[in-house]
Parts: sequence; C-alpha cells; structure tokens
Amino acid sequence: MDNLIIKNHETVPLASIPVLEYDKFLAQNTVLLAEERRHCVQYYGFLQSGMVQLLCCIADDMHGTILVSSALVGKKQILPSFTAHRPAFHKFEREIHENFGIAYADHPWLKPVRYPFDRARPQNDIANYPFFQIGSEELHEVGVGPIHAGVIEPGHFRFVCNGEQILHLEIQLGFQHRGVERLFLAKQHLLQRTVLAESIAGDTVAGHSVAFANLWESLCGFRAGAGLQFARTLALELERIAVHTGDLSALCTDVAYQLGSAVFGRLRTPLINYFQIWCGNRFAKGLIRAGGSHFPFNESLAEQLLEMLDAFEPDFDAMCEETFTLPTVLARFEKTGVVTHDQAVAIGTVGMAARVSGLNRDIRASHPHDFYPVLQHQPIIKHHGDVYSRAQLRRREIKQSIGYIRHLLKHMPLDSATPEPLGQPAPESLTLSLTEGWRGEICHCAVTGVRGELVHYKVKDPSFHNWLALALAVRNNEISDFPVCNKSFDLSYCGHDL
Amino acid sequence: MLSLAMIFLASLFFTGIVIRTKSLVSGRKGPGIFQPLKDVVRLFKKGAVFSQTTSFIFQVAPSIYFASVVMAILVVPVGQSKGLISFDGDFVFFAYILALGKFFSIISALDTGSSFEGMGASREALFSMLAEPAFFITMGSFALLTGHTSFHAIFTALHFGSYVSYALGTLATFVLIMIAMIENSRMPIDDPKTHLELTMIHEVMILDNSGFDLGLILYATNLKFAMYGAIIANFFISNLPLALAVPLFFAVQFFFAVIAGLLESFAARFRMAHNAEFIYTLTSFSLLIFFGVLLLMGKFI
Amino acid sequence: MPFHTWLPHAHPAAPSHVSGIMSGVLIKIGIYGILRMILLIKTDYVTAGYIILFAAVISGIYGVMLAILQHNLKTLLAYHSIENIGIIGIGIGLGTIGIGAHNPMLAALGFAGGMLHVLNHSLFKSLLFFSAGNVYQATHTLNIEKMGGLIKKMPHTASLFLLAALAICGLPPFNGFVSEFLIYSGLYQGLGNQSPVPLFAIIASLFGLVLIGGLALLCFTKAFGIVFLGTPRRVFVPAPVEASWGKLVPMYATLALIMGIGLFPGVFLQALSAPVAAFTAKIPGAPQVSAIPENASRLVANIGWCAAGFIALAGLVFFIRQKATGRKPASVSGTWGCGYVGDASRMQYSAGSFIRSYRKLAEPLFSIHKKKRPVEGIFPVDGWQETHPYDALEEWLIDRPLRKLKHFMGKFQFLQNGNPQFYVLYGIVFITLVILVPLVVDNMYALLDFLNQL
Amino acid sequence: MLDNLKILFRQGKQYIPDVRTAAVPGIFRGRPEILPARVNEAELTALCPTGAIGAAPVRIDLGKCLFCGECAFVFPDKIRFTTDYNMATNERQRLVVAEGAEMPVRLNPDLIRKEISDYFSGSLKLRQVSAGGDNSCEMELNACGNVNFDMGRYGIEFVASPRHADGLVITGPITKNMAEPLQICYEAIPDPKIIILAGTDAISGGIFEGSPALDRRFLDRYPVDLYVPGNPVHPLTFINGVLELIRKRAKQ
Repeated sequence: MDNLIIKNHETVPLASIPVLEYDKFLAQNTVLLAEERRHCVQYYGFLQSGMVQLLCCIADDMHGTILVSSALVGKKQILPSFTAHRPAFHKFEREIHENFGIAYADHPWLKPVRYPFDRARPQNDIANYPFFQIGSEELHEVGVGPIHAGVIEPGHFRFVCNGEQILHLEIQLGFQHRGVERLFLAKQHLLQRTVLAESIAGDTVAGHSVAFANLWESLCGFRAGAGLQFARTLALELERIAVHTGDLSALCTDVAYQLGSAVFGRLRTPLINYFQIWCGNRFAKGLIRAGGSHFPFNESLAEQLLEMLDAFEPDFDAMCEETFTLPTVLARFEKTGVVTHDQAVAIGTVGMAARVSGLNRDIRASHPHDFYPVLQHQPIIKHHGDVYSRAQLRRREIKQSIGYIRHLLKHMPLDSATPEPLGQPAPESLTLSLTEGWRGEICHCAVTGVRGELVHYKVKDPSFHNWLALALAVRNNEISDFPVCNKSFDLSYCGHDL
Repeated sequence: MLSLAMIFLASLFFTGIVIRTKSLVSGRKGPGIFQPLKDVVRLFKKGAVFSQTTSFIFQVAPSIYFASVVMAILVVPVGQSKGLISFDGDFVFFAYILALGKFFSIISALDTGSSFEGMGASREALFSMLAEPAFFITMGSFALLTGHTSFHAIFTALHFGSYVSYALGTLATFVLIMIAMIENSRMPIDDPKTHLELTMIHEVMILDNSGFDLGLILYATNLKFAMYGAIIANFFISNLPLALAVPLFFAVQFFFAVIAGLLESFAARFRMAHNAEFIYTLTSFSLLIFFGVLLLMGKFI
Repeated sequence: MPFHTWLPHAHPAAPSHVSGIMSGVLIKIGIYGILRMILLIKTDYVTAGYIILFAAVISGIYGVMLAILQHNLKTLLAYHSIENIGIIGIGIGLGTIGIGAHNPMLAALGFAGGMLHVLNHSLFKSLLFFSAGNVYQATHTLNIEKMGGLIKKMPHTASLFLLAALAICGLPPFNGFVSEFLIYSGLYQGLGNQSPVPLFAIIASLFGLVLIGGLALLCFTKAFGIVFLGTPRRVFVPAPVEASWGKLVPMYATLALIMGIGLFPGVFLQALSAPVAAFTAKIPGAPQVSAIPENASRLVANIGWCAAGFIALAGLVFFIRQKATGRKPASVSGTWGCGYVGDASRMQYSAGSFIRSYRKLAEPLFSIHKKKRPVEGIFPVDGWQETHPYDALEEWLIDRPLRKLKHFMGKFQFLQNGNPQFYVLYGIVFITLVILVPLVVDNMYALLDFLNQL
Repeated sequence: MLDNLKILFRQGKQYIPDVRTAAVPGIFRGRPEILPARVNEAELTALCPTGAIGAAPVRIDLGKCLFCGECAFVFPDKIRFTTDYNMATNERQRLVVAEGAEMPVRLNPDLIRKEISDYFSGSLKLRQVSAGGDNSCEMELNACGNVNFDMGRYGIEFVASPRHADGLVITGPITKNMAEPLQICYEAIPDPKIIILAGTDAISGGIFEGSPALDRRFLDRYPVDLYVPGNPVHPLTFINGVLELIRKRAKQ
C-alpha cells in the first residue's frame, strides 16, 4: 500500500503525498474500501500545472487514521472509474467529471452534480438533466421542486410512480450553488472565510465553523486552548440537540401529529435561544472563530444552560414517551423508508444515516477532536434503517448529548479565550479536518500554494454521501410517505450545492 | 329557508373554530374564528392566474362545485323547519348532487395536467366512492326505522327511546362525523395543514386554482362542513321547538367543530393505503346500525 | 352475466355507430326477453324477482369494476353496458318482487325505473360511443394511455362525452339520475314496506347500486380526464381535428333528449304508463286507472324542478363569477410545477396510476396479467410495468372450459388420420349404429314391457 | 389521554403575547448605533467582511451587514448594536444607518402601494422561494409560524402553491440555477402581489455578493415592497415588518 497516513486536523506538506499511476491509484483505493471500517471522506481534484491532481482520502475508523494518495491525470482523459467497483465513489467522480471534463468509461451514473458556474460542459443545463426513465405508458412521473411546498430549500425530486407507489426516485440538486468553494479563494480575509464557513449550511453552523476553525488553526500551527475546545464541543452538542428536537417536531408535522409538532417545536426554541444568549445569534453564527472567541464561556452561562436543560428534559421525555407509543404515529414511522445495512455500506453513508443501518460511523469516536477524546463517545447504533429508527436515534442522541453537556459543565476549563493573532498558513500543505456535525461527518480540506495562499478549498457536507440513501429508502414506498422519509434524513441542500 | 340561513351562518365561523381549537391545544393563540372568512373575501377581490394547459372545464368547475354544495344544503332541514327542497328520497338527490360537484372538482384537477392534481384526484375519487355506501346505508337504516324517506320526515319521526336506540344514535353520529371528515378531506384521512403536495388529497387538487375560483372552493368547503354539522345537529334538535332548536343547533355545530379540532390534534394521519380499510370499517359500522334498526323493529326472528 | 363475455370483444371491433346501435338495441333484446317472460308466465314472482335482482346486482358491480380497469376506451364503455344492464335488472327485479308481494308502488317504481333506464342507457351510451368514434377517427387509437388534452382540439366531442358521462354516472340534472332515482325510491319503498320482503336482499341491492354509482364516477373521471384533459401524451400525425357537423348534429340531438328526460321526467314517465300498467295489472286488486302512482309522478316532477333549479343556480354562480372576475387581472402561465424549468410532459397522471389504488383493492377478484421488471440496484438500468386486466369469469367459465374441451377433443385426433378407407369405415360404423341403436332400444323396451306384464 | 393532558398542561400558552413589544433574550444584535467617537475609519471599513461599513460619515448598510458584530468588538466606542429588532423597511436607502442621522428604521408610508392594505390587511398568504442562501433564513421563517411567534394569528401564513399566495418572500442571494424558477414562481402568483426580501443575502447578496454563480437580475425587473435585514432574519423582525406593511392606515 502506498499511502500517506495522517491524523485528523494534521497539516502535511503536499510533497509528502504519494503520486501514483492512475491504475494503481484505482486498485489501491477500491481495495481499501472492501472493508466496512474504511470509507471515503474526500476524493477530489484540483489543478496542478495544467494537469488535474486527484486526491483521495480514505478514513480508517478503527485506527483513527486517514490514508491519502493521489494521481495526476490530464483534463480530457477517459479513465476507468472507481464507481464500477465501489458505488460509494459515484458522487466524487461525478463531481470530478463535472468540474474538469474527465470522462469515465464505466461509470454507471455519470450525471451532473450541482451545475457549477464554471463547469467543464456548459451545455449540461439544469433543464436537461438525464433522468432515469421507464418507458411504460401506465406509469407516470412526479416532479417535485425546486420550489417545494414548505419553506425549505430547493432541489428537484423526480419520482417514477405506479399510482401511489414509488418505483424510482432520482434527486437533482445544484439549485443552491452559489460558488462557496471559489469564494474561499476569492475572499482574502480570515473573517470573510469564517463567515463563509458559517454560511455553508445554516443548520450546521457550529459543525462547519468548527471544522473550518480547526483546519485553519492547524494550518497556521496554532494549538487551541482547553477553553476554546470546550466551547466548540459544547456548541456541537447543543446544535445536535437543537436540530434533532426540531427534526422530531418536523417528523410529527409530516405525519400530521399536531401535538408532537407543537411541543417539540416549542422545546427547540429555548435551545436555539440559548445560542443567542451565548453569542447573539440563534444559529451560533459568530460564536466560533479561529484562534479565539468573542464569547468566552463562563459560570453564569453554565448556570443558565443547566437551568434550561433541567426544564427541557422532563417535557422532552414525556413527549417522546407519548409520541413513540402512539399507534397512529408508529404506523407511519415503522418500516417506512428502509435503508438496509448492505445498501448503507455500498453507497457509503455517514453519520446518522449510517448509524441507523447498523453501520458504526462517527467521527466523535473514530477521529475524536476537541473534547471528544475525554468524553469517550460510544455511538448509538440502530439496525432497522427505517424512519422509526431515525426518530429513535434522535431521541437517544439528544439524551446522550445532554449527558455529555452535563459532564462537560462539571469539568469546565477556565482559561481565557480572547482572540490571539494567528500566524501565516503553512505553504504547499494539505490539511484535512473532520468534524462530526449533528448530521454526520463534515470534511474541510485545504491546499495551500507557495506563499501559503489557498489554492484549493474543499468542503464536504455529510449530505453529499447521504442523498442517495434517501433515493434508495423511498423505493417501493408510498409517495405520500416521501415527506416523512425526507425529513427523517433531513439532508442539506446548501451543504451539498455549495 | 331557515335551514339555509342557519347553515350559512354556521359556515361563517365553523372552520374558524376548528382552527382555533387546534391552535389552543398546541399552545398558540391562533387566528380569529373569522380568519377563514377573511381569506375568502381577499380571494374574491383578487385576480387569477390560469394555466395554458387548462380548458373551460377548469373555469366552470368551481362554480358548479359551489352550486352543488348550495343545492345540497337546500335539501337539509334544521329541526322542524324543512329544507327548501324536500321530497321522498331527497337524500339520494343530496348525495348525487354532491357527487356531481365532486365529479367536476376531480376533472378540473385533471384538467391542469399536473401529476400532483392527478394524485389528489385519484385519491379523492377512490375515497369518496368508498365512503358513499356508509352514508346510504345509515340513511337507509333510518328510513327503515321511521318509514320515511326524506331528510325532514326521517329526522322529525326519529325519536330515541330504548338503550339500543341511544347506541344507534351514537353510532350514527360517529359515522356521520367520519363521513364529514372524509368528505371534507380532513384528518385522519387527509391533513390540510401539512401543505405538502405529496400527502394531501383535497388541497392538492386545488393547487392551481386562484382568485375568485379558489375563494368559491374554500367557501364551499366551509359550507360543506357546516352542512354535515347541521345533519348531525338534526339528531338532537329534530323534535324541539324552534326557540330551543336554534341555540342547540349552534351548540352542536360548535361541539362538532371542537371535536374535529381535537381529533386533528391528538393523532397522526393514516398511511394513505390504510384509508381504504378505515372507510371499510365505517361501512361496517353503518351495517351495524342497520342490524340495530332491525333489532329495534323486531325483525330479527 | 355471466353470458356477457362477447360484448367487450365485439364493441372495439365494431365501428362506433354500430356500437351505438348495438348497445342501444341489441343488448336490450335480452331485457325485452325477460320482460316478455314475466308477462307470459305465471309463477312465483318473488323468487323470480330475487333471482333477477341477484344476477343484476352482481353483473352491475362486476361490469363497472372491470370497466375501470380497461385501457381501451370502447372496451371500457362495453363493460359499462353490462353495468347498466345490471341497473335495469335491479329495477325489473324490484318490479317483479313488487308483483309477487302485491305492492303496486314497488312494482310501478321498479318497472318504470328499469324501463326508463333502458331508454336512457341507449341514449347516453350511443352518445358515448359516437364520441369515442370521433376520438378514434381523430387519433386512430383507442388506448386511452396515449391520449390527453383532446378537449382543445375537439371541444364539441369532449363536451358531449362529458355530459353523457355525467348522465351515465346517474348524476343530476341528467336522465340517468331520473331512472336511478326511481329505482332507489323502489328500494326504499321495499325497505319501508312491511311486506315480507327480505331486507337483506334490498340492502344488498342498495349497497350494490351505491357502489355502482361511486365506481362509475371513478371510471368516468378517469376516462374523461385522461382522454380529454391535461396535456397530450403523444403527438398525433395528423393533428386531431374536431368531427364534422354532420356527425355532431345527431349527437347534439341525442343530448337534447338526455337533457329533456333529465329536466322533464314527468312527460316521459307518463309515456311509460301503458307498458308499466301491463305489469302492475298482474297484481290482483291494483288500481287500473294509472299505472304510475300519483306520488311517483309527483316525485319525478320534483326531480325535474330540482334539476332545473340546479342548472339555474350553477348558472347564477357562474354569472356572478364572470361579473366579479371580469375587471380583475387574469394572466396565463404554465401549470404550477414547483418551478421546474425542464421538460414536464411525462409528469402527468396516467390512467393506470389513477386507478392503481382501486386496482390494488379489486385485484383479488380479477385476473390481472402483469408484466413487470422491477427497478433494481443502486443505479438501475431498466424497468417496465404493464397490466392487462382480464375478466376472471371469462377466464373461468369460457376460456378454461374451452381449453379443456379442445384438449379433450384433441384426444380423438387419432381418428382423423387422412386414410379414405377409415372414413368409409366411420360411415359404416355410423350407419350401423344408427340402425342398431333404435333396434336395441326398441327391444329393450319390449323386454321391459314384457317384464312389467309379468 | 392523561399523558396528553399533562403534556398540554405543561405546554400551556406558549405564544408571545405581543410581538410588537416582545423583548429578545440574551445579546441580540439588532439595529446598530454609531457613536460619535473618533476612530481610524479606513481600518473600520476594511474590517467588515461584506463592505457594509462606509466612511465619512461612518455608516452601516443593514442590507449588507451580516450582524457578525466584529466592528463592535474592535471599535466598541464607535459602533454598538442595540436590541431593536424593528429593522424592516420598504425603501432601500433607509437601511443605511449613518452617523449623525440616527433614527429607527421604519417603513416609508408614502411608498406603500394602496392596494396592499386594501387587499391584505387581515389576511396574507406568502410563498417563500429559497434562492441560494444557507437555510438559516428558511428556518427562521418557519419559526415565524411556530407556537412561540404564532404568525398565523395575524392571518399571515406560508402556503404551498404560488397560485394561492399574495406575495413572494425571497431568501438567499438568488443563484443562477434558481433565477428561472423564481421568475416562474413570481408569474404564477395572481395580481396584486408583493415582494419581500428576507435576509441580508437576499437584499444585497451578503457574503456571496459578486459571486459569478449568482444572477440577481430578477430584482431589477420588479419593485420590492419590503426589505427585512438580518443574518438570518429574526422572526420578530419579519413579523413586525410584514404587519407594518399590511396595516390599515388612516386615509390622508
């Protein structure tokens, strides 16, 4: 095996990454994925003196390492695909194809990903996406989106249906594409980049900004103090609780269970208002900054947090008890939208979507950062892969996170977290930062040039892996169950489209 | 004439009460009870957008739908006061005229050529078809019990005496409430509040209607609800003097609305495929009423 | 039922005007036969009535249930003929029970309803077949999955089809409602009367009639919606055009009759007085003056008024709407498709999808031949779905026995070996048998006689 | 059933009694104030990630401001964020808070079209279009309808179909890929109709301003009836802005 083995948040010189022949590159990485404990966290290309350097990062969950290798290929080359061997690579290769025009000979699903403004084939228009079709005249298609019924983000879902039954779903994204990765290069100031990281996905502000802050600090050789690490861990767990509670509310809404929808909705409000008390924004925007924080955590904040959690827990427990025993709700949740273990492994799901299908993927446990090594996180695993499991997982994770927060507050470090000036980013380096957001692993990846300037910035939201899981989950389900399936995954459009 | 006026009056606030009930039990304040009316007035004032796919069907259907509901209301009596139209077998006319309205709302949905509307139309056609027997058998049972075949005659001749008849009355009220919920596309069959194209029935059929037409349809829905409320009210007020019947009518309407609101608050909607089974259950309930009536009349030998 | 299986095959094969006549006249011959028989024979009318009622309810429900599943427009209409014969049969069955139970009201309502429906059915069914014919001439197909959006090309045909469809669903203010209403009245009459009429039969018929009504609604919303509404599902060359006035005028005339019966049912009911009297006369002590009881004619007059009232009301609402919207801005844009910018032509409900939930419920009763290749794999490459509804009764009662018969006959194939000598031998065997059998039989009888005498 | 009642009892009345006067918990960053202190203006303007701060006199364009508060941390005696959430206006110019011309951001009654209060006071249905952006505005708009803010009590609701709607709420900087759907959606709304821009991203593009993946020409074609700044917009800002817009006004 010819890899560079790195750890989470490690900055390494670009030159230390082995550059392989494409055939070897392919063979090596597809073999690596044969085992369930490894998955691809990042596979992308960037321009390197007229050629495209492909960089593949495979995470090994057992050893907490990341195996990095690369290959140099020409822009318009036709290559054999990884996907033919491991479907988990399909999205990454589609992205490379879209950005650089590299064609894959045996890719079964070589379709556009997000229609970036600088795509290699401008003739690929959002209106002419090559949907999978079934010619049978008795079937019909349903196209939902980009503008959905609810107040949510744009994306197009194309169902092939037989009456109420979904035979096939294909998801077309890219409507939210606003050029985030390019703006990371264009915007020069750290604050601008931080704000950009916060604007990747509004529901995962803490996740993405922690990923960015950790990456940037590593790149600048800065070691965050315990206070900063503590605040980041706390923010991540609080965000998890808040979003999960909101999702439980939304799940109840989608099955028209008003009581659950209203009560969970009400319970979410103090959670996100707590962020406002802490940092002045309900979504934790402005809370996390590389090198320091304007909002150091203190005793009085801790007191308020405990108070809030004490009020939250009994009501939350009572409502969960009621919801998860109500026959009409269970009838909608159980056996709806199943993703089997085999499917989950094959397509490489991450985060929550993986953990409900019995697949143990959790960066907090496998590549821990900040305070997670202290917490000794044990992921909660469910096995049925249906909407019920996803709802139950949320319930259990909320309880687990509350436990973590209580534990953290008992051991609160009290060092100053006021911003310190950071050094210059290391030149010609690669940094990879993995963070477990509430949805799953977030991966930020930066490549710097000779003067330490950013030459490539890559963001990967867990949704990037998991959208396909949704498409598979709803097959042969009723179309009226789609909204609840969709919400049970609660994937990000903006995090995918960038 | 009185019944028409009273049902119209009840329709003004009926849906408002349902929404208010739902709001209060969820911890909201919620809109005022005349909010649905305000919405309709706004729509009457507004302009419209028509799809180039649609034909004249789409333009006339809302009017016919509205007219069919009004026509059906003309048949419904309130207490001692007859409906404007009353003859033997008028409830057949009642059901069929409503079916006519439904026919038009279904084809107007298909007229848009959208798969959402098609989906809604398909659901509406199936569920209302399945719900029809329950109504006819319930009414038939009462026709058998009273020996009359018009709404007014049935209700005025209806009097509850024995325990069996109380049980029947309760059962019939239940069946009628459920039929009303189905016909109005409410929970547990349909949820109008979800606002998701894929899960709704009635709401998704009118996705493309706008302006005046939409106002007509929405108001017809309010009327329809109040109309079923009136039929249910008739169980309780049919033999009372007018002075007592009128307040009681509104009281029953109010309770019906509150019950509908509560029903929608404390349970989740059925899975679409289970709706058919639920409606079958309703039909068997109506058969139960029929057997009860037989029992009451001593026809079980 | 179950002697119906020829009909759905005959209709699509026949030209439309012939289909019209076929449904109008040909299939009514059976009804005529039944009516004649009732007049001629003197029997236990109640039992006969139940038999008719039973057969009628079954064929009515069965007909319409199968009709919904059809993708061929004319086959669909043909199954509806079976349904309507069922409705007529319910009327006649009721009438016959009325005779047997000495209930003149029941008899009159039943026969009047049944016979009026005979007339009605021939009217609206002809109109439907004519419209279907126009559609066929314009598109050269009868497969409704291929049509769509024809209302813009053929507004007259579409309107006529719609009105006839409303009539066949028995909706007011059309003629179908009048006859169905009479039958309903008869059913409730049967319920309310204290005569020894088993209530279960009545409630079953009621259930059946309601179900037929509901199913017809499902069927014709599907047929009309898919054929005429929405966007075209394929491009026809040459483009479909409206039928000529030569065709449309007779159709409008038929429509006038349909509306006439719907609005002035009293007139037509009086015309039925004499034939109905022929039946009610069988009831001893029945009033001979007028066969149609006073309250029955008052009833239908009511219906006429209500029908007219409804038309007026709908007109009024529409008029107000036109007035109210006249000054307001009304713009035209595409159907709301969630803002999707690409091609949306396949995003329309198909007939198969429209009735799939129903098909799932009805499936156990029918043999539906499905061909499908399921969508498989993470990245599917293929999939197919096709259903062919097939009449289970036809399969069980006709196809299978026929196959068995053929199979049985096949066993004698060895006899036909092409050798002339054998054929001569068959002749001789035959002649011998012809001569011998009577001889033997005669002798047997002689023998038996002899034994008897002993 | 008893459990339900218990939950209901705990739920109680959750709604904010009066959204006009409600206080925001914690350290909400609302309308900024510019204090008279003298600072290095070049440093101040360079600080802002979106260039919302202008110099001579110092002014902050709320249509560009991300409310990150950086300026207030670095120059605490020059810029201070108040907790005033009433920041919606119908005139783009009024979003610029300049030194010396301190006043609350309010609507300009002269610019409100007459038909808005004629048609929509008391009942307004909105269709939201998410055109880029990061989903935080969408979540806040959803929150407007939750039990706490309960926007529905004023007859203001979000609806599924633009045909049923009276106005368009745009969030996000309007990406190229969403420009056409947005146009289709606008055309699908029957007249009369209003346009509301919710969030800094929608008003100016925010941090995405100048990105080649945007296409903001839609905003050149149609007049905007309400600008609601915020990153994301706070539900109270939004509700109060809309209420102010559709409020019945005494005839002049």
